[in-house]
Amino acid sequence: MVEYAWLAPLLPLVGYVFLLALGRRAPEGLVAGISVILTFLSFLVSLAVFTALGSHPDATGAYTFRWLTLGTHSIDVGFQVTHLNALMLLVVSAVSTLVFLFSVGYMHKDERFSVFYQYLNLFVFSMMALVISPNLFQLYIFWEMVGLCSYLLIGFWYFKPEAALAAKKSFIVTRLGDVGLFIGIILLFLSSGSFDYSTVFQAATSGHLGLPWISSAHLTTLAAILVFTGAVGKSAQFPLHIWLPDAMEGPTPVSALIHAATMVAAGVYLVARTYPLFEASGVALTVVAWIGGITALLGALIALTQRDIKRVIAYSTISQLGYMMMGLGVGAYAYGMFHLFTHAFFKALLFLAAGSVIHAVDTQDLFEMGGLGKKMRITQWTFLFGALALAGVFPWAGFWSKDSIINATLQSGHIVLFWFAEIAAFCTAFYIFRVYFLTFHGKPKDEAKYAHAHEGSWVMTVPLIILAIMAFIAGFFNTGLNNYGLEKYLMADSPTGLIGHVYPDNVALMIASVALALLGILVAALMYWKPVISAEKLAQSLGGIYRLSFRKFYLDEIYYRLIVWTGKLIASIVDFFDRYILDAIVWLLGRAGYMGGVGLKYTQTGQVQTYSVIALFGLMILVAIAMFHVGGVF
Amino acid sequence: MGLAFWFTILPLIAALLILVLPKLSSGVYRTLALAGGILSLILVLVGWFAFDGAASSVQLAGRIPWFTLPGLWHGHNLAVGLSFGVDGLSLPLATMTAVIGVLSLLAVPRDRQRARENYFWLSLALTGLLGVFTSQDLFTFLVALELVLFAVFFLVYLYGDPGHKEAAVKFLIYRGFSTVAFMVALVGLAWAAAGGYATASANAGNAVFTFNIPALTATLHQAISQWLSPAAASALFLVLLLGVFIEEAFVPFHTWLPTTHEHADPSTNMLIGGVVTKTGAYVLLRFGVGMLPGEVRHWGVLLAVFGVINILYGAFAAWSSKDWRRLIAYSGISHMGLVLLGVAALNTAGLQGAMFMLISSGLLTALLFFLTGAMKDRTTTLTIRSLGGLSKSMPVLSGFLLVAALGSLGLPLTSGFISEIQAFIGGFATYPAISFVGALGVVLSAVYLLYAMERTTFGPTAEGFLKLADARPFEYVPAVVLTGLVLLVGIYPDVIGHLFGLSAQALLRIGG
Amino acid sequence: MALNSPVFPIPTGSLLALGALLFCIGLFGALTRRNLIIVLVSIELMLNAANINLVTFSRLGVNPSLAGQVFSLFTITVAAAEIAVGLALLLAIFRLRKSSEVHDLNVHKW
Amino acid sequence: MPSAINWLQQPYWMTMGPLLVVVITAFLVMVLELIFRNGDRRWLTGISMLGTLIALGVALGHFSAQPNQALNTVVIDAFSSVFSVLILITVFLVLLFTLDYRGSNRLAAEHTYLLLFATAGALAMATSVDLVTLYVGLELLSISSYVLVAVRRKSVHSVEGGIKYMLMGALGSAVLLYGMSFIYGISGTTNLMELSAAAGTMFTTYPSITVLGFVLMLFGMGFKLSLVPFHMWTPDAYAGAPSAISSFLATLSKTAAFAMLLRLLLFIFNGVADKVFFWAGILAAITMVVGNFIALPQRNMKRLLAFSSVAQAGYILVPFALIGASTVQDWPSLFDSISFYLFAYTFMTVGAFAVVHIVSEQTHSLDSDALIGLFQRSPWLAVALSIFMLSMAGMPLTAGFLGKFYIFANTVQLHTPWLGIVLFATSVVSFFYYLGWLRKVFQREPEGDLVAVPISLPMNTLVTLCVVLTVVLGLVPATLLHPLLSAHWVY
Repeated sequence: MVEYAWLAPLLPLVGYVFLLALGRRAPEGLVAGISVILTFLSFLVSLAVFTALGSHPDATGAYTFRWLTLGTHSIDVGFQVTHLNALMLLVVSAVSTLVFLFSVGYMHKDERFSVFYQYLNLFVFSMMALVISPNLFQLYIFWEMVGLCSYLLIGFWYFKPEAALAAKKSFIVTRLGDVGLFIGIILLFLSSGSFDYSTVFQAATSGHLGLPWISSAHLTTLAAILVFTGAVGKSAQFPLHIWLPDAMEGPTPVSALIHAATMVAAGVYLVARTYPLFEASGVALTVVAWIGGITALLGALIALTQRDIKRVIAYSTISQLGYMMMGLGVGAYAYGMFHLFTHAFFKALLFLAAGSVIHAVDTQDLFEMGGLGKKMRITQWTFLFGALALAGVFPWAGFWSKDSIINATLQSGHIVLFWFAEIAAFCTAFYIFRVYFLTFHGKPKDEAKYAHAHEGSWVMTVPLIILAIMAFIAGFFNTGLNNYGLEKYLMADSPTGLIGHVYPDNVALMIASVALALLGILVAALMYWKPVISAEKLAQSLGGIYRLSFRKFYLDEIYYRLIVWTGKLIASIVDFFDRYILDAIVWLLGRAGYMGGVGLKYTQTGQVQTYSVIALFGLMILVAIAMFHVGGVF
Repeated sequence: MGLAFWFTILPLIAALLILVLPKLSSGVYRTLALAGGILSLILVLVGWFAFDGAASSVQLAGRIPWFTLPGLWHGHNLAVGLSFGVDGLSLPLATMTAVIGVLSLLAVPRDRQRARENYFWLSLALTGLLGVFTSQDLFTFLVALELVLFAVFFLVYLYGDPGHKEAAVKFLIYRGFSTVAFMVALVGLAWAAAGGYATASANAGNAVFTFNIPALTATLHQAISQWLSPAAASALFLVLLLGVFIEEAFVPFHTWLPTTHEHADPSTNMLIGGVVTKTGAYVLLRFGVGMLPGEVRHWGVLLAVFGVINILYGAFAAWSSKDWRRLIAYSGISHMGLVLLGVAALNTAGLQGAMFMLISSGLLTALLFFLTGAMKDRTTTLTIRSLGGLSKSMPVLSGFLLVAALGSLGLPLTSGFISEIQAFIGGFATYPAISFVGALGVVLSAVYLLYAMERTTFGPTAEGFLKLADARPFEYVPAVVLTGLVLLVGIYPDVIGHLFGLSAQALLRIGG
Repeated sequence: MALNSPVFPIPTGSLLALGALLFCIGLFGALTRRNLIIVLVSIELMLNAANINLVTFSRLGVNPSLAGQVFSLFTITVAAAEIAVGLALLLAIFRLRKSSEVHDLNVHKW
Repeated sequence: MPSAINWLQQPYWMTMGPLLVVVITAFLVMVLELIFRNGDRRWLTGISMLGTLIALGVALGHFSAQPNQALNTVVIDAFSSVFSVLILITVFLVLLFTLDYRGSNRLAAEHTYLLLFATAGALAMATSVDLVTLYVGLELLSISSYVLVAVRRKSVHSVEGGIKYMLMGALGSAVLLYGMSFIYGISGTTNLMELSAAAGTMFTTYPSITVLGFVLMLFGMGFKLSLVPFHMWTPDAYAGAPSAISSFLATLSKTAAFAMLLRLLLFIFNGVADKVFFWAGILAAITMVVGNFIALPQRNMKRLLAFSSVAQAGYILVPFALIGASTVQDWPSLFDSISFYLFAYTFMTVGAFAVVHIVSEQTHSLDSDALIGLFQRSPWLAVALSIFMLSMAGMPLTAGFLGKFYIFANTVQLHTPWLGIVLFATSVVSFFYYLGWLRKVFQREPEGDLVAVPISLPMNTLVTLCVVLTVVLGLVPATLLHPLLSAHWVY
């Protein structure tokens, strides 16, 4: 079965081409039908591959053919299915199938409905191709392609200036990271002579990664960090996280699929895929861990105070991705991926639920909602499931994965990061339930909106329910109950059967974090459900901190001043130089020539004797020089 | 008689017909010019099948003796022939030239005033450009260069926005000087191969005075190894380099390019941006790397530094340019900087990247100029600030524009990316530090292109633009063809990759 | 080159000097005099300077020969023709401009 | 009477053939002109053209002839044949040109035989190897051309041009003669062949006198060739003379002067080449630079052509400067480049003057604005003018480019590339004014106020001939180069 894995990405591509052929005005039913069916098929393929790989774990070869010859080397493309890849395939295809279904309702009556599905199909294709690519080169290609799709989908409502800006911002900010990745893979290619993972890892672990100008150890660290910058950009890690919140300008299903479940996870996937490289250089791992930890905390803190429902969830995504990075950084390879797995479901769920809310009341401002619980039962309950999972309450999915990461952080002795994680965990519980209460409980703030609020059609509710179920059970894939199946499955990638470290469950810690989560929920309840504590008063009492969180630590402003502004300055300087210095010099030269001509012209006085005198001077000079030349007169 | 001869000469025949025919309706001239162009394009494509991709030698070659310059090189006679042929480097370039040539003929508006001259000069320029890439004889090569110079001058001079006449003169004088530099350097090289500029002790044993380029290449390497004085070699190379810098619009000799593009007619711009700005780099590859590899290595750092300067300068200038055409011009300059970096690297990847970049930049620039031209027909302006929301009224054109922009910012699966990464692989292999700086250009290109896109196709649509018509049927042809080629090269680069690879290795082998 | 011959007491040098003197006088006149006629005459002087040289050389030259004298005969004739044309042109311009000043030849300039 | 017979069979009749034919025609025309005083007398021109053609035939015959000489004075060698042919072709074209002057702007009838006498002088300069004949030939040419310039007795412009030309020319020839006298003095002969034998010793014994002689003669030639700084009469004379005569001055008299200069250099001074030819190089450079820059701001068409002819003379002088660096086996290529460029230059210059003449006749203005909209008024003339201009500017596939390239190749192979660089760099400058004309020619004008340009049959023939020759020399240079290749140059 594994050798047919290429079908998984191919099917969405077929869908894309087909829709492209159908044109922009194709009927919604047809478009949606084709897309959903094809993605579902590719989900089945992925499932088959996943299980097939489980049964005989050694079938993880690469299937490639030559793409371009570079001197003595050749660049190949093809596909390779490791256990990691198989897992990603499964997640991607599953979530996308559900999102495709959901979008049928959400994008209903949008004039570019077909285009929307074209982009989505293209995205799913690129994402899957990225996941199963056998070498860094192909990975980079589809890395950029998913970036493109994200750009297109964020800017889907192109007529909204915010959307246009957000799209541009997302592309450029991620591009900043991609340059790192770009240079990184070039350096790896030059030093190891190939883009293939195996060859690179070989060279890295055996210390043959040197170049004339740099030693192997340093190059490994350098390359690893460069590759990581790519992940930082894509996974919206600090300091390149600023694009993700703005990306919420796109349609909500897009946020669910691309900016929660799949594409933003690509960064985590990349680090996991190139894990041997990071392991070969301790420094790089530490960097990953710290960046992850900081991001987790930062995201959670900012999420506390946002008013826009999607932005809250976006920041929570950032923070959760931080958890994953931290997990990988502290060596908990399996746990990081485990969290990626669970997070994909409950975060997609949260977004879709939020989407269904927005669809109902078409506002995103939390403080214009409220009391929607009565009108939208299913949405409410599913959202609650998602929230509990995110908050990490036993036995929901998030609990298992997040807790194992925190556990690993503690065990591996990163105390500071451990506290970051715990604080973040508390905040997480608080902010998500803040959203929950503000949306579904209390009194409706805006009667008009409340009036026409209603539950969406089955196409929207069914995915919610399925995801809710997943959000509940996904955690059990890696518990004692199934003898830690997932991590074993993932570990099968390495011959030694161990990548990074795994740690035994730590019951005390589990209880502690659940308590922490419940505390967070309680606080949220007291502030927004049964208002015992007034949120406003609290905000005023710790004004500075509140504003800091509300204004996202002013990072956007700082970046604008620091980077954009300098760039524009240089640009205008160059422009000035170009127009008023270089071009002016050229112009002057031309002018000078012409003026010389004019000057000469006025030697033609019309006086024949002047002519003769000038001629005679010429003669004199000639004679003089000639005489001197032949040495003296007579 | 070689195929190369015919597809080079066909547009010229068309041009002569246009010249001698009595006054007719412009349609006739259009048909003639197109016939010439398309026929030569067909022959080029036939050439792809006749061409043996496994050999890096000159093929499809043919030579008609033209005349003899008596008594040059101490009483010997220098035979000059109409000698054309293609190798792995020039075949793709010739193909690109033919394609863009035909498309720019198509892009000439049907209601053009004085269509006759337009088609005449355009066909002449086409022959010249094909000749530049296919000449196997120095004299024909120089003739072709001069033809391009004059033909394009008239194209810019006769058609365009206010200010195009001054731009034309600027173009003429600049490129005139570069042509002179080439003439000096190339004839100098021929002379050096004939035993000129010999060091005192050396004996130019088997020196012959020939203008035949392959023979010249061969003898030159003897010359360099045996008798040519290093000082003379450096001097010749520097003169050649000066020519390349002016011809290729490298900073600081670039100011003619934005001026010309800003004022010239779209069809002319397609030709200039697509092909005319590639001849210089071709000269650098064919005569610089091919004949004086030692010098290229010796001046490598200089080349690489200038390459990076061009990348960044072009990018920043593009960022701050107010007009689409200026922006495209500067992004072209930025691309060509990458070519310089690749050549300076002097390894397979670098050269191959440079060659790819010639094709890629050619196609993309032509596409961009075509699309912006089509937009200008409707919006009557290309000032970026005054545009906006064009996706609403012309989704198709905007879509193509987006593809073109993404291509030239080096998005994978477009030709831009494959050129970029190869050039950088080459660059990092030889000059890591310099290339690190150059890599900044990858971000900057995204910045300025997406900025322009955001201002053009995204955002709310201005009242005036709501009713504008989208692409007309005949406008699909150039857009689709060029986009198709960009994607083809991007998705399966080996179509030209194996040719370029062989040529690059051949050049390097010569370099030793 | 002081090359004295026993027959003629006059040294060649002085003859050449005479020629040079005449030449310079003629040149000076041609360049400075206002009146066309004088200018023409000065040009005659220069031609005659050349003649003196020729004749001198034909008698006292390095290897004397008649060619010089023949040459000078030709020169005289040519000079005559030149002057004839010159005067004709002078008359023509005088008719048109009522002046024979060199300065008045200023229709063509720049 | 046998003695008479073999007197008639002397080879020198054949040797001096072209010269004699021209002279006889000239006298014939003069006599006829005296007899038939009235009516349209253009048939005289016809006769002259016939004579020219016969002479041309004879001269062409010389190509095949073995080099020989008559009376130690006149020689046949490739050198003389080539230049005679060129001179005769030129005068034929000029005569064709003069046919256009009729009716009100008829030229005084003398111009016909004056042209022929001038041609005779030119032929003498090209063929004779004796200082005396060279000088007489030069004077014959000059004096006739003084009169020709002033041929419009009633026009101040014409007469003033004539006088200026005359004064400068006389000055020049006086100095030239003075220089010749020195050369004669230290060699004791006027025959070039003996001189060339004596040249070596001459220079070793009296270096400075030889060089002085050379410089003085160069000065004299410089006037005829209008090299900078001896060029200043050129625009005035050209602007003053009727266009036909201007074209005559620009082409024929320069050709002859170049022939004479080359002759003198080769026979007398080639022994001291490296000492003296350098100055020719300097002169050439100055001439190219000044000639091209001074032409930039010109608006008067004929003055501009005058300056352009100055610049072109500079180009042609380059190979002369190269003789110094050359060995005998390089000479053929130098001669070829000189003569090829002279041919090309003749055709494009005469053609350009012809077009300018037609246009100015119609618009009664010599300002280059008269060209505006020419393409609409007369496409054929416009195209022709463009071809001449592009050829002068050095556009490929025209004669001018190949000529320049050939000269350039010579500079490179003879180790004076700087001259070649100056040549091409200045010709880039010249683009500006040559193409400046074309800009006016192709400028669009409102259809209303446009009158088609009338063009007489002779002019049409002339322009066509020039166009054809310019293009043919550009496209198929072999037509001229290969005969040159087969010619054996040195006597």
